Amino acid sequence: MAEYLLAALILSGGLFTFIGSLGLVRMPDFYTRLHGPTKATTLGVGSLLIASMLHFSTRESGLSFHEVLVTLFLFITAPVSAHLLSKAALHLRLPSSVRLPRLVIETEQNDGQVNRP
Amino acid sequence: MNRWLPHPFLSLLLAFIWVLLANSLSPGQIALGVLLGWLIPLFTSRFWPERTIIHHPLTLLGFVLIVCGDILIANVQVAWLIIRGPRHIRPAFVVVPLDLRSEIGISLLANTISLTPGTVSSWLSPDRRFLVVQGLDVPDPEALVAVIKRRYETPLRKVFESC
Amino acid sequence: MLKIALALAFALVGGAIALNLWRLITGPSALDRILALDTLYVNAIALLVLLGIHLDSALYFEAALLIAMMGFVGTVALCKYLLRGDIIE
Amino acid sequence: MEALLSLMIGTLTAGGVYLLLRARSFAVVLGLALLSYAVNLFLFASGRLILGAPPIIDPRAGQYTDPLPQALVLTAIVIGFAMTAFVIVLALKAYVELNSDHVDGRTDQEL
Amino acid sequence: MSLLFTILLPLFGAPTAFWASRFGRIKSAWTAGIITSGAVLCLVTEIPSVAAGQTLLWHLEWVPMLGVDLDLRLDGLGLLFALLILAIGLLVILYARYYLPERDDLGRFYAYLLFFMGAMLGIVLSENLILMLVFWELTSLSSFLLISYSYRKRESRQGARMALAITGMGGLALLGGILLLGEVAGSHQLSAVLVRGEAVRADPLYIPLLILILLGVFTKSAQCPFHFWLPRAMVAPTPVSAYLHSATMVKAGIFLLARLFPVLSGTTAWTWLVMGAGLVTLLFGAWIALFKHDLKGLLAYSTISHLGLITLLLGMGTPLAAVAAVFHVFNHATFKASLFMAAGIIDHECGTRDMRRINGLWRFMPYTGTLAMVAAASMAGVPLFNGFLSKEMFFAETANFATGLDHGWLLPLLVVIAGALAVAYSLRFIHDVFFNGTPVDLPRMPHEPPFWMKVPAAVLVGACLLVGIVPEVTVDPILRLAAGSVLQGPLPEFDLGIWHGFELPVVMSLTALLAGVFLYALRRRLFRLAARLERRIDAGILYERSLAELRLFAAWITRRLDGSSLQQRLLFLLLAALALGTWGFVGASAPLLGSRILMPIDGMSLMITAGFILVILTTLGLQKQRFTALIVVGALGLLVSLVFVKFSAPDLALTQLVVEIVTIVLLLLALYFLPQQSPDEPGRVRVGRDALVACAFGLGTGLLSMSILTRPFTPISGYFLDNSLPKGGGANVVNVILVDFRGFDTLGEITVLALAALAIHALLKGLRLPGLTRDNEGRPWNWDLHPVIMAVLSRLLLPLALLVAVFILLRGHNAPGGGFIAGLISAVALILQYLSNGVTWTHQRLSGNMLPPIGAGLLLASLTGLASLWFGHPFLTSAFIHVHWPIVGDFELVSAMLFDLGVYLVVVGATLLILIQLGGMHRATHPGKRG
Amino acid sequence: MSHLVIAPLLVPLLAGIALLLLGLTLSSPARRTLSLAAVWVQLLLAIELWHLTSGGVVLVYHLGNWPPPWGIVLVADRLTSWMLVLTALLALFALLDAFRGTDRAGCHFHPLFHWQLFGVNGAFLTGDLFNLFVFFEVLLSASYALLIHGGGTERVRAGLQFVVINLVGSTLFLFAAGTFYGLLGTLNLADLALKIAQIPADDQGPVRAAAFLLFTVFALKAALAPLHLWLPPAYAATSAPVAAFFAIMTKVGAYALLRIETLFFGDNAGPLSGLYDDWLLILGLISLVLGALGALAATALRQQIAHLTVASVGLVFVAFGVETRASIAAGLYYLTHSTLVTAAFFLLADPIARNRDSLADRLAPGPALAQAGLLGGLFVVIAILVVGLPPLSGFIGKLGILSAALDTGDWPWIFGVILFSSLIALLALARSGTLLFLHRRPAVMEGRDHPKPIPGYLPWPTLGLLMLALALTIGAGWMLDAAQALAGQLCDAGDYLHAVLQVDRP
Repeated sequence: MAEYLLAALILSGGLFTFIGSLGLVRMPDFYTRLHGPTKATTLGVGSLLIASMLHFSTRESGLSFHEVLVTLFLFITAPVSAHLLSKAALHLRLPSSVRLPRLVIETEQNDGQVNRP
Repeated sequence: MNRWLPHPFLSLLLAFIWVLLANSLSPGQIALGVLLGWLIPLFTSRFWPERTIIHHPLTLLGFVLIVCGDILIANVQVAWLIIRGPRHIRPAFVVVPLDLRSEIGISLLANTISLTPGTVSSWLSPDRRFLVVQGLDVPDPEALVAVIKRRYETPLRKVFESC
Repeated sequence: MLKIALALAFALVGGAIALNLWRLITGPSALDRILALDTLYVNAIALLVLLGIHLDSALYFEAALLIAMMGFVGTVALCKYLLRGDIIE
Repeated sequence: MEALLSLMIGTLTAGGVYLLLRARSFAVVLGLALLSYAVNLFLFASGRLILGAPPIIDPRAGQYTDPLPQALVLTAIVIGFAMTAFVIVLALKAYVELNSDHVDGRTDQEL
Repeated sequence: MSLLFTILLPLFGAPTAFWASRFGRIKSAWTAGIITSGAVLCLVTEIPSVAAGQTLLWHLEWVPMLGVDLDLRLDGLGLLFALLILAIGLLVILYARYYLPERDDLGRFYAYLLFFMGAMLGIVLSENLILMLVFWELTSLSSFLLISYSYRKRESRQGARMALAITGMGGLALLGGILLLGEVAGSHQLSAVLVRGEAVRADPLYIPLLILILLGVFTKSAQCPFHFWLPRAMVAPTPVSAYLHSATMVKAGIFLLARLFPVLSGTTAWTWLVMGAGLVTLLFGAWIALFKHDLKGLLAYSTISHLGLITLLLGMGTPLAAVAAVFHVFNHATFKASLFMAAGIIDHECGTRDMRRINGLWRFMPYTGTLAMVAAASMAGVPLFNGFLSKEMFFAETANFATGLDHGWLLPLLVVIAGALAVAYSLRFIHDVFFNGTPVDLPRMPHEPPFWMKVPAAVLVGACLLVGIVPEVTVDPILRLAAGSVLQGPLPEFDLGIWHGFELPVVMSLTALLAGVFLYALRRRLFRLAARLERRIDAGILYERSLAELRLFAAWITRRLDGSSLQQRLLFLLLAALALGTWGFVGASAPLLGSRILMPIDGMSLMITAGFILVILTTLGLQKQRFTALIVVGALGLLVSLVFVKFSAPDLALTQLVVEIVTIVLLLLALYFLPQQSPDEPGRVRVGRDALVACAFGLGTGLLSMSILTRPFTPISGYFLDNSLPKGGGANVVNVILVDFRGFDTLGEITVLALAALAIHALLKGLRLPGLTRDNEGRPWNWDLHPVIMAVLSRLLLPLALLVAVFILLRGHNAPGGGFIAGLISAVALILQYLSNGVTWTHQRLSGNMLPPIGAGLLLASLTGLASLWFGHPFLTSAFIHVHWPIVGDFELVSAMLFDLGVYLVVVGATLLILIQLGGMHRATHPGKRG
Repeated sequence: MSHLVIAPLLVPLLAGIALLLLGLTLSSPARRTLSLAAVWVQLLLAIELWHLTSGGVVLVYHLGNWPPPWGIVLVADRLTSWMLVLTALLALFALLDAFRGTDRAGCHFHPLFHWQLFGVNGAFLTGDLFNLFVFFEVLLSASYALLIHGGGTERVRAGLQFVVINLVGSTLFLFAAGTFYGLLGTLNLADLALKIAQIPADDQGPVRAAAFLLFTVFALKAALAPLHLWLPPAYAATSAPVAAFFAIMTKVGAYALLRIETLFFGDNAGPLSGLYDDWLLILGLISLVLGALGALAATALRQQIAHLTVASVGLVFVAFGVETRASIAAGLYYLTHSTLVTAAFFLLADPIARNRDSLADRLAPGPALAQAGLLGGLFVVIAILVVGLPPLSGFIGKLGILSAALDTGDWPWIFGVILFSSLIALLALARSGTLLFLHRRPAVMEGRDHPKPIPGYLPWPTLGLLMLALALTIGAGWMLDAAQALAGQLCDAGDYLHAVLQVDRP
């Protein structure tokens, strides 16, 4: 039973990881590409970590929970990089398939002076 | 609470993390964890300008669970979107007006948004009143704003700003 | 069972890495490359975890942990460079 | 597998050498970085390649990979890092002093 | 012992004379005179034993391994030369005191002169050939100083340099020759060499050593074609010329020729070389001398000619010729020194030495005129003067020598022509100067010089006369002694009488005299002819030109090799490594690959390798867009660390990962101030060439790695695996190696890190740069200095990261980790604060001075090592104990952990120092909001 | 196990640390005193070590108490102690000269200086190939910093090239070390020597390749042609005391080559014996000629000295390449001589350059020098030493090498090249000497531009070094005997192997 669960987790982890990277390649513009990796990998890596937890907890003498930490750190750091990537993209006006919000454009043009919408 | 224990919650967290790191519940490791949990905040307290107080730990726990569930669902949705290909997505930028004031609150909200399905918090206005979120597939921007405010901002305000 | 799953997962993660490298190589913008690098880091975590299970060894955990904790610093620095030029100011 | 690693080492070296021979200090620094990857891998490989046998004493483990090259590479990485840092700073200083990032301090008009 | 003093007195007296000049110029002259007299005294005490036929030897060990010892020798030849050197030296000292102008620095002059005298005495008194060479070179050097005495004149400097170059070259050749001679003869001691003449002449090395030695001799004695330095050396003050070119410097060569006469002479090679050079020089010098308008020039060329004469004599190799040579050495020294002095007086009084202007001086200075006339007559070989005697011996010997030869008449004929030329130029010296009308436009009105200025010349002229008239009484004893030691055997029968009957030599002498007068009468026509020839045959110009060519060549080759381009230097290095490595490999003709069984290739590895290579190629393709290239290189670092993971090196993987991140930050910091793009390179050929070199080099390393990996080996590392846990107290063998087995490497490594940090600190201290105000594509920078979200989360991450760092540090001994990785983690965590919160903010919370941690870390590491000395163990011996604490449980304490802590501190300190220094450079006001 | 062996490393290391930590608090005189005291201690230690080893004992120090070949060993034999004494002497005078202001021209001079000594001494003492690499890095990174100490455009430009070249050299070193380890499985020099002696024919290829990579690296450090090109600009650009101390840097390369040559490829080293000899000889001769020609072509004094350094290194290698005891002894004697004299020359070039204002050390007619007599006199003495004119040590060294070369079949070449290059060096120095001291710029002779003597300057360090050269001359017999004994120990290598591994050469 545990083995099946493990296998399923591992497989889904691998699959989500792959799909995440697939998004990186398939999506049309930078903003949409951003979604694949930052999300799919979260679950991908997450399931793999759970699998690892399960695996080592069943194998070794004691429970193994330290994989939680990887998740914890990823949850803290991954959004930061996503945010900065996105912010940089807006700053650089990378082409997007949709219109950028007026708020952003004007504020960027006015060097940080906000015009209320 | 004072000079000698600037961030009790952090200390606890660190001790807990230490035990996780060591992957062992031996008394020695716990003792070491507590020691470090006390020492490290002492050293780094200068890096924490404001003291963060968590008002409703239970709400926080609930929030974490909701987010985890959302992540799970979102991942499947996004995976499907990616597999179906770029022609079926409706990306959009959404401006979310913020009620949260504290830096930590805003940061956590932004993080949560980025972690959850198909949305990335892209941009924070200089006065920190608006958060621009980019969504991968947004049929209805208004609804997205509403969901974000209801599902994430409200609990966070409750935890960090105690209104 | 586990073996097959592992083999498949390895192939999938390997494929993911290949896709990342593709994005890294083709760009087009610098940000795309940074994104690819960032993803590469995350995929490396996946690979390490898989390897840990495969080899039944906890020795690769720290590497995964470190990537999770430090990997984004590179991305942040690179983005900051694009935003501000001077990354420490 | 050995052939693949040798291929990597060779390519890294070639890339490093090519970049070294570019006249610009930044390229030279990148070249040195590539070269140091190459030499680290080379040194590492001199202990031969074994999968899944890290040199951490474990009663269950049957064999270990050669730990000595790893220690050497570790030292080499640190030294390489220190030198990269120094050389990039020196390149920067040279750029400031000479107003050219040509490694010979020549300005573009002189080329 | 007194021999040593003879040499040392002048050598060490030189500084004294220099010092004495502080008290007035006369004092300096007196000092020099007294010192020389002292040397004379020292020598004179030894005369009786030499006169009794003894050879005095004196020995002091110096470098026995090379056969170089301080061995001195006094025999007849040495005595004759030493006496000449000292006597004429004394006279020159007296003369110079009056000759040199008031403003001149007499101290310097006398110091050089004494130094030269000492060196010259050394040559003639050396028993050890190498010691003699030592003094030989010293004469070259001191003559350089003497000739360049009036260094403000261009000719002076040039003449001195030329003399130094030519005689220096000769000296070097001589060195080679003497070494060979020593090798052949088995010793450098003259006494030993002199008796091994047979063996030396039979040795196959004889010809090379003869040539080398003769090169030395000919350059020194100004034989054709090395004669040209001598006339140019005439720019020296006349006392110098009088000394150097009569009795000393140029005679050194002759002396050596005479010295080695028993060893080297008597072969065909000797005869041809020495006689040939002598004959050519004799004729050539005499010919040129006739046409020199410069008084000293005339004397210079006549000196050359006379040196040729002596060489010719020695070249004949017959005993009697050798006697004649020695005799002529003496005679030439006396009359030439006095002639130089007379020329000096004339120059001094008239302010010029041009014979076309100096005429009819007889009226103004009859005494000087008389002296000059006597000396000149001696030079011409007029009977009753000493020159006549030796010249007649010379004629006799040439006639004798030629009798058996084919075309035997040629030699006496040429010799007589030379004699006639000598008569002609002597006549010119007298007639042109003292008679022949009136002076033309002289700078000064000439009159007789001070009395004491004439004395030296008078003494020498007196000697000429005495020897010329009563040779048996005056010169015979010393001549026999000297000739005896030249021949190293029984003396031939000879008689120094003035009149030997009306024989062939007398006929030759008379012919020469008459022809000389005739030639002089024809001089005006000959002058025109000579003027045309002169420029063509000046070897000096040839020398100057070849020297210039040599310098051009040197400059060319230096430039050619080294365009001061790093690329070129690197290319040399890489090609040298490639060529030598390949040569080494191929030279063994061993197989490329070994027999080890290899690991199978799996698909994933193949794919990653392919990706890896593509990434490298991308880096190369993108290298001009630096920022992009940097991103790609970052990915490359990650891939390398994955390789480490794959092949069981977790420690390396961790280290590589963190180092990669720090490196990216580092390069970004620097890149900000550098140009963002590389310009296009000139030349496709360059790129192609570089690519070729790169490929060759890559191929080389790849193959080398392959050839290692396919060979089995038995490393020493089994020991580490066996002893790591029981004796090193750690399960992570890599870490135990780093902090224990090879902890010394690590100590060195952190020193390197600390050094790099210090160097960067020193480099960047006080450097403030304006940054770019716009990015690569001209956009202004973003307003947001420190994005809030990043700032907050980075702060949150700091304690977590530090906790992880402590964890990694503590467990390093037993699991992957250790001080270095922990240090880098801490450093990255702290740098992240700088990145996301800014320098000002962070510096309010963290001291920016990172030197103390670096020093403390190094100190801790060294002290940990030193602690083991306390327990009587070698440096860095580790110790560990298991402590059992009540609640905590078993806890292992390893001294190596302290060492690792030291490493940690150095790494944190150094990394932060480097990054902070770089980050703090930009101090312009930032547009945008402060976070 | 005598701790004396490691003392020459600990003293500079700790002195450097102390000077770094106290650097900010101590006054400048106190720092100087501490620094000088440390060098004195090192000198005494080195002399004591020479005293201990001169009888033929080889001292071995097991670091960390691990036996060789597993642990790192320090080995002190005659050659090591000889080099240590030379280094300490040179350091002493360089440091004294630095007290004239160089040490205050930038930060961290003293720690850098001592760590450089740490690196140099370590390179001499270590008996482990990889540890040698580490010490090379220590000494190089210190030298990078010292080279640019004081700043200035030229230094930075020269520094960048120097650093990059040497980094590539270090990379090659690692390739070589990796190959050695990968084939022979050990890093200890003695152990490597044993294994090389027994190498099977099939494995000779890569080992020889590695040997030549190592040769390239050491030749680069030693500035052997055609890898000498980095030296002239680097040495010409840096400050006087640093350039003077750098005189030992090329000797580290020479030392390493000599050590490897005799230990790995010596007379009885099995199939690979004599691997380096021809190359050393040929490249030595080429360096000699190129160095001399470079000196002739030089347009500035320091450049000229740097080229002469290359020539002197070439001569040393000619001696090593002949590889007889006598030649190695003479080579070491010459090495010692040239180290001291080059240093003295660099120290002398500095006041000359400073005396000539904007002309600096360019070889062109200039103003009359203040203290022309003193400087000129020293110049002549040094020129005699450098060219190898009698009777000073340069001549004796050259003589020794020449007479040792007579034992080989190549002597005509060696004689020809050595004598020719000496002549060129003589011409070069005669030229520069005349230009610097005798040839005045006409405008200056009219007295418009009076040279100012450097206040209180007496070239004591230069004089001190020259005194050492004089001592070398007078004691040449003794020195050469010692060098001969040293060469004997080196060529045999049995003592070394036995001391380190307790085995005799098979």
